Amino acid sequence: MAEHATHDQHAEAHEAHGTRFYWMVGAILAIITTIEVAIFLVKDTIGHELFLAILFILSIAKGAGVVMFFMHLRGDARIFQLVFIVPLTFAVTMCLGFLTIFSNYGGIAG
Amino acid sequence: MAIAEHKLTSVSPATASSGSFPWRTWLATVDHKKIGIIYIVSAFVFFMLGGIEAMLMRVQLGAPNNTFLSADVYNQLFTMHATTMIFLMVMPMNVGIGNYVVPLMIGARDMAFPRLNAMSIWLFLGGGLLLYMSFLTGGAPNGGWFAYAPLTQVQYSPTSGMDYWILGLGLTGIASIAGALNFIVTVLNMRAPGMSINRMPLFVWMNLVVSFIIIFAFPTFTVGSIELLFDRQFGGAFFNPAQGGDAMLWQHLFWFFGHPEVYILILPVMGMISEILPVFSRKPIFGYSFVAFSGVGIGFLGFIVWAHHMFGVGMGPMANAFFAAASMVIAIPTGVKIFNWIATMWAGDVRLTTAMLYAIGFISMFIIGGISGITLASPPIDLQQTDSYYVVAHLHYVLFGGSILGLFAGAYYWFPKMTGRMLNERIGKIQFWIMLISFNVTFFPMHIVGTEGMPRRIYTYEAGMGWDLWNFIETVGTFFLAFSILIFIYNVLSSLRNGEVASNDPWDAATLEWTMPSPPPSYNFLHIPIVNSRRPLWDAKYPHAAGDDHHGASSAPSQVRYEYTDEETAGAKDIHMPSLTFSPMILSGGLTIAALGFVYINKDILGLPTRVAALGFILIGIVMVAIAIRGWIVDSRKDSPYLGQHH
Amino acid sequence: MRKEARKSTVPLVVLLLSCAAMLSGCTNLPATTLFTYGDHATRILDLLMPVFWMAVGVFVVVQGALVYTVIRFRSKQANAPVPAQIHGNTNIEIMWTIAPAIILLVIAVMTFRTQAANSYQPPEAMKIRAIGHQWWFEFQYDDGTIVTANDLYIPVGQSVQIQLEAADVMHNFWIPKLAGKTYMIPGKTNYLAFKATEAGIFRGFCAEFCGESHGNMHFRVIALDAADFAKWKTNFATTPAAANGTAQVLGLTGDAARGAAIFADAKKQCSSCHIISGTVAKGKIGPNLTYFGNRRTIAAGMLPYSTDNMAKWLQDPTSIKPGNLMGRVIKKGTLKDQEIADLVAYLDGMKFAVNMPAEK
Amino acid sequence: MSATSHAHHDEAGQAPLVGSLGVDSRKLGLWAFIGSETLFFTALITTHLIFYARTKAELTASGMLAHLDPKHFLGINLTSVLAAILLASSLTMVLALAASKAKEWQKFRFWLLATIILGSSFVLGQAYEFSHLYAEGLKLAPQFVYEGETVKSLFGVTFFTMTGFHGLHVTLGVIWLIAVYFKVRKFPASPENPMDVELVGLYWHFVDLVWVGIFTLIYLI
Ligand code: HEA
Ligand code: HEA
Ligand code: HEC
Ligand code: CUA
Ligand SMILES: [Cu+2]
Repeated sequence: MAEHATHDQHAEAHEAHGTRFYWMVGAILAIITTIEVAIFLVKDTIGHELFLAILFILSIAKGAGVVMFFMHLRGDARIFQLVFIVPLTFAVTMCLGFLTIFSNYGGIAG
Repeated sequence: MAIAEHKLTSVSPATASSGSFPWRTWLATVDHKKIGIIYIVSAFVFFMLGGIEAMLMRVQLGAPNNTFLSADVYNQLFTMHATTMIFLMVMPMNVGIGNYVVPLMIGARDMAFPRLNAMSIWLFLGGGLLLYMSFLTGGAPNGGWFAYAPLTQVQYSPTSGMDYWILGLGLTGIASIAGALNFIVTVLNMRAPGMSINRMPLFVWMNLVVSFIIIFAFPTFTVGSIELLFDRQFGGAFFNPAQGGDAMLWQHLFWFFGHPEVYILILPVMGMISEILPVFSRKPIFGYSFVAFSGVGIGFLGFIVWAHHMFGVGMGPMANAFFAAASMVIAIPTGVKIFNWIATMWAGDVRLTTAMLYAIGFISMFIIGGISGITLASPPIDLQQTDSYYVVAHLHYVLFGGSILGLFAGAYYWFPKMTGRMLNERIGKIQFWIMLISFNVTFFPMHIVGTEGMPRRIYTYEAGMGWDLWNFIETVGTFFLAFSILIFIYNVLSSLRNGEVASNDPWDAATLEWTMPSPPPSYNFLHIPIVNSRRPLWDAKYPHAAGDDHHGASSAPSQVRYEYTDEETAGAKDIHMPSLTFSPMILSGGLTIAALGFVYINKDILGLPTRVAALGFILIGIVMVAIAIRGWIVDSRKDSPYLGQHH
Repeated sequence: MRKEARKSTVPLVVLLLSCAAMLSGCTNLPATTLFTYGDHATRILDLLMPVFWMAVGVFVVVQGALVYTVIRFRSKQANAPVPAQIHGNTNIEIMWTIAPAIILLVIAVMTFRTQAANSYQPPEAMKIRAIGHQWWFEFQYDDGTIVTANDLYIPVGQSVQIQLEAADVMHNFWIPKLAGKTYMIPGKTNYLAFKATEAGIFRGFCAEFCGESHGNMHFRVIALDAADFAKWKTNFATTPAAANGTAQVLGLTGDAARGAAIFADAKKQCSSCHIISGTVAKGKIGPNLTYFGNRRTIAAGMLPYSTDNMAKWLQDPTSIKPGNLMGRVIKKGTLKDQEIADLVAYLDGMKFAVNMPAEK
Repeated sequence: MSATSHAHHDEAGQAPLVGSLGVDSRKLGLWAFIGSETLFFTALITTHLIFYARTKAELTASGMLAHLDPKHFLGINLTSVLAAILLASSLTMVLALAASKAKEWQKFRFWLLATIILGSSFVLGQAYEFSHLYAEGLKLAPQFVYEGETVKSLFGVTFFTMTGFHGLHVTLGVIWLIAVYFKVRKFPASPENPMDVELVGLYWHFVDLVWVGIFTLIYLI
């Protein structure tokens, strides 16, 4: 754990992103959203698996973009990454765990 | 409490007052120590209530076919007993002691967010009062502490009890999350210079771990109970199979929270034990980092074992095998703790004070509870033991034999610091032995009757099953248990009045809280200490013995002081502490009133008037919250170095 | 010295209690899990025993180490020198991390083997549907052509597969001497397969809290030899003969034929909740009362079967079993004593001979 | 919320903004809170997915899916616009933050106002969507009506609960934005301003992030 990491370093990390950078990120995110909607509209032609795969990759990219650049998690203090990534892992565990358990409705105690 | 108050006021210029009880300085306080004491006292009151409920249950079960309680009352009692003990006793007691001790241990003047801290205590009390109001309004919750669907749906549980349960626990849940956030920030960000993460006392470590568990575990419970509220009041059907819902979903949401919850109850206590054992063995803790990281490991593993409470629901052998294996793995880090505790005492100078006896009793009883947990973690065995008194035995061995005995250890250990008076050791030891023995008399036979087929949560049983004698013994044990608690109350009250006056460091301890006067002044440290090892005070007292302390210590000695000149003490008035404020209390009150409104928002009890009144409550609540937030902002500006007036 | 003697009271108490536990474990109590008569429960017991002894081993070693340490290193003098400041030892740490892991691995492997055996559903098993109600059990054989309640008849030596369902809230199906628990869950179907190895009458419970009278929700399992079971089934499948006969109860003489008429009388409402095959009674809310005279108990184990107890039940079901649905309609005084006597004569007369085994 | 006493409370009485970990206390608290909220929304989304999968399986089995997919309710047009609005508000938010750090208060006010307006439009859009769905037959009830046919499904319940709680968060976020707007206007010289903006920004981006998840998992899949 980063002990006494100096504040100025983080501050610098923020300043490194000029407004132009934010506009660029914003534009990329907008494009991703457009692509998402576009493939949604044509999903019948590309097949369900491919559609899901693209969609997941795109939205993970989008979410990562928001978290890393708008929320500045990239380059910010390690502790922030920790308190966000750990619960995110638990959340994914929970979601996948629940979906697995509920998809296979065993009916046998053992 | 009178003496404690007197002591506090005598040393703290901020609260100097005389005459009658200074209500204002308590109700509007933002001092972590006062808030800690309010937590501790109210949790103890709830302990009595939960204990009285348990005694009533035990009287009913003392003989077969007993008619002392009706089935309905019995069901309310065990639901409220468990809810009280878990949410209104052990959790807030942990928070209370943590609140008092953690900032002192890390060399901070207060919690990171003192006003939020005040909000937590009042919200917790609001939630507790709301829960207990249900007794007066037509029936307490009666669905068991895990409120299995669909029994808790409105058609099977038509009284408002379950609504009180949902909203009462909702309030305490918000209080817990706010409190946990406060602990996280305090521990991570308010440490004195040199108090690095790997020098923090283990009690602080465990509070940090538990705070993370709280903020990650409570949300699923919140979602589950919101969904339950929607089912009961707003036309949902999340957990109602008759309308397409799923009863299993509730169980998963609940236990995803519920299992981590049991570690929320035990880990802070394990932290206390890890402080007390070294002090009374006059040795450092054995394997500091193993003990710390096993706590972290337990915290992580606790999130992947939830379905071991559901081996019988038919998830299939694969899922059960996974959760069984994960549950068993938890024995490893727990074992590491136990062995390290024993190793800490090994070759030490073990002084059997009351606090130490309780700490040893904790280990001893927890081993039994942990091992019975391992048998439960084996699904085939669990299928015989689940929902029987065997589980009741397990949970009391870990919760009473574990948490409660450990909390008594903490109480005897820190009481001098909190009140300035020593508890009577002789009475304490008598209390310990009565409690330990009667605890076993009460709960050990439950293993046996469970194995002999006695299901749990039955309000009565027929004669001739072989359960009668054991149940009678358990009931007798309960009365001795209650007696031992009365002894404790006597000890506290008489010691407050004429107990031996406590010095700064009555136990020859090692951590920072013992450098301060007992009780500490409102600003805690006159000069923030500079820490250079895991045992700053010990090293200051025993420089020669500190020599081999190369674990986590730098060569320079810690700078801790506990004697100040009058001149220096006079300088304390320049230390700025946040001012008294009622806003947190008003905010909590508003939320409580709004919650009361939500209990009745869709009830047909008196037709339209009820709903109008309920809506009125909600509106009043919202207005109070709004007013409080405004006041809060204004108050915090007063303390801001940039926006406030100068002091 | 005296203090040391006191210290040893803890293990002493524990020891005494565990001795007592062993002794009581050696008695064949009505619902104990330690004397088994079914393959499912026996396999669990066979797993429990080694796990139990391992647990005792761990307990003795760890508890022993604790007590020994405390006694050995107790402070002997007030101003003892500061002991050596030992901070840890990585090798020892690793050792006591691995040692429990090995024990747990053994437990886990044994667990998985038992799990596999106990979750196996033999395809040739006889299928019985069990439905949990607040607060009684319904049992259906042969796709619902035979329906009974609270007494589960099974053949000895043949696997049965219970299909578990619930009509209202969750219940938990438990026959300690035959098989571990499996939940009965509304909206979900569970399966439990087991085989009784000896004829006998066994206790069954609802183990999951299911509301006010959860504590009053029991059943009996009657395991009959294959021939007796076949006979029971054939008999049960035949429609009860026309009611006749009398019974002495409440100091009155009840008449079965009159009782049948009362039962069928729509105004008395029995028939709107209960089924008796071959009559107009077609209600599905309460237990099926066909051949009620063969029951071992009344109202899911509340009262032992007897004509007197039956009368008690009909006089005021609520006072016998709080919260039960029948009590909302049949209250104290709803039925006159003579009507009760007639009903008892009718219900008690509806029976056939079964070669009853002993309570086990 | 405000941290008033810090470990490094130096003698000058000037509370530094950073503590022993080298970070701002409020920011740390907010990140931890966001971590907690992640699990909150995941639990809601998971509930929805479990029941949605079930409805879909049942409708497919009964051959009704072709014209009765619950998805037909959710107009992709409106939602895409809403997603775009929220995304744009994230951009304006981060621009406001950059402006506040550069002490360009004119710009800051512009971008913060833009964020407030975009956020409010999202709330209004969602209110419109809810009333529209309600009129079409999707209610907070365990069945819905689609073109005259009643389908037993929890789709409405889980959908309204989940998006409703998201909407509530957006609403609270707008209120917080407004509060920060006025605070900065009243105390333009306070050195705490950039941090105040950063905090509300973090919360705002998180709410956007949740919508990224909901949009994909609920509206698109
Ligand atoms: C403080 C609370 C607490 C703690 C710490 C624990 C600890 C554990 N619990 Fe317990 N549990 C409860 C509180 C707690 N539990 C409660 C309240 C319930 C009931 C809820 C309800 O239904 O109302 C419950 C129920 C419960 C069940 C469900 C039973 C059922 O309803 O069917 C299970 C099943 O796996 C279980 C397992 C465990 C395990 C494996 C541990 C482990 O963490 C224990 C690990 C510790 C040890 C093993 C001892 C020390 C280790 C050694 C000395 C090393 C050597 C040991 C070995 C090699 C074995 N618990
Ligand atoms: C921390 C948790 C905790 C604690 C401390 C206790 C403490 C006790 N519990 Fe608790 N219990 C639970 C948690 C706890 N329990 C839980 C989670 C359940 C499961 C509930 C469920 O199934 O939903 C349970 C269930 C449970 C049952 C099973 C109910 C059932 O299944 O039907 C029983 C039965 O004997 C019982 C008994 C007791 C007793 C006798 C005590 C005693 O140790 C209490 C001792 C304390 C006192 C006696 C208080 C002192 C009071 C006085 C001194 C009175 C005098 C004072 C005045 C008059 C002012 N408990
Ligand atoms: C409102 C529905 C209802 C009505 C009307 C009703 N019963 Fe019942 N009856 C029940 C239910 C439900 C039970 C199961 C109670 C329990 O065990 O929890 C029951 C149980 C019984 C039992 C015991 C069954 C067993 O398996 O042990 C008998 C006998 C009985 N009823 C007879 C009658 C007679 C005779 C009448 C009419 C006078 C009657 N009932 C009217 C619902 C009803
Ligand atoms: Cu049915 Cu308990
Ligand atoms: Cu658990």
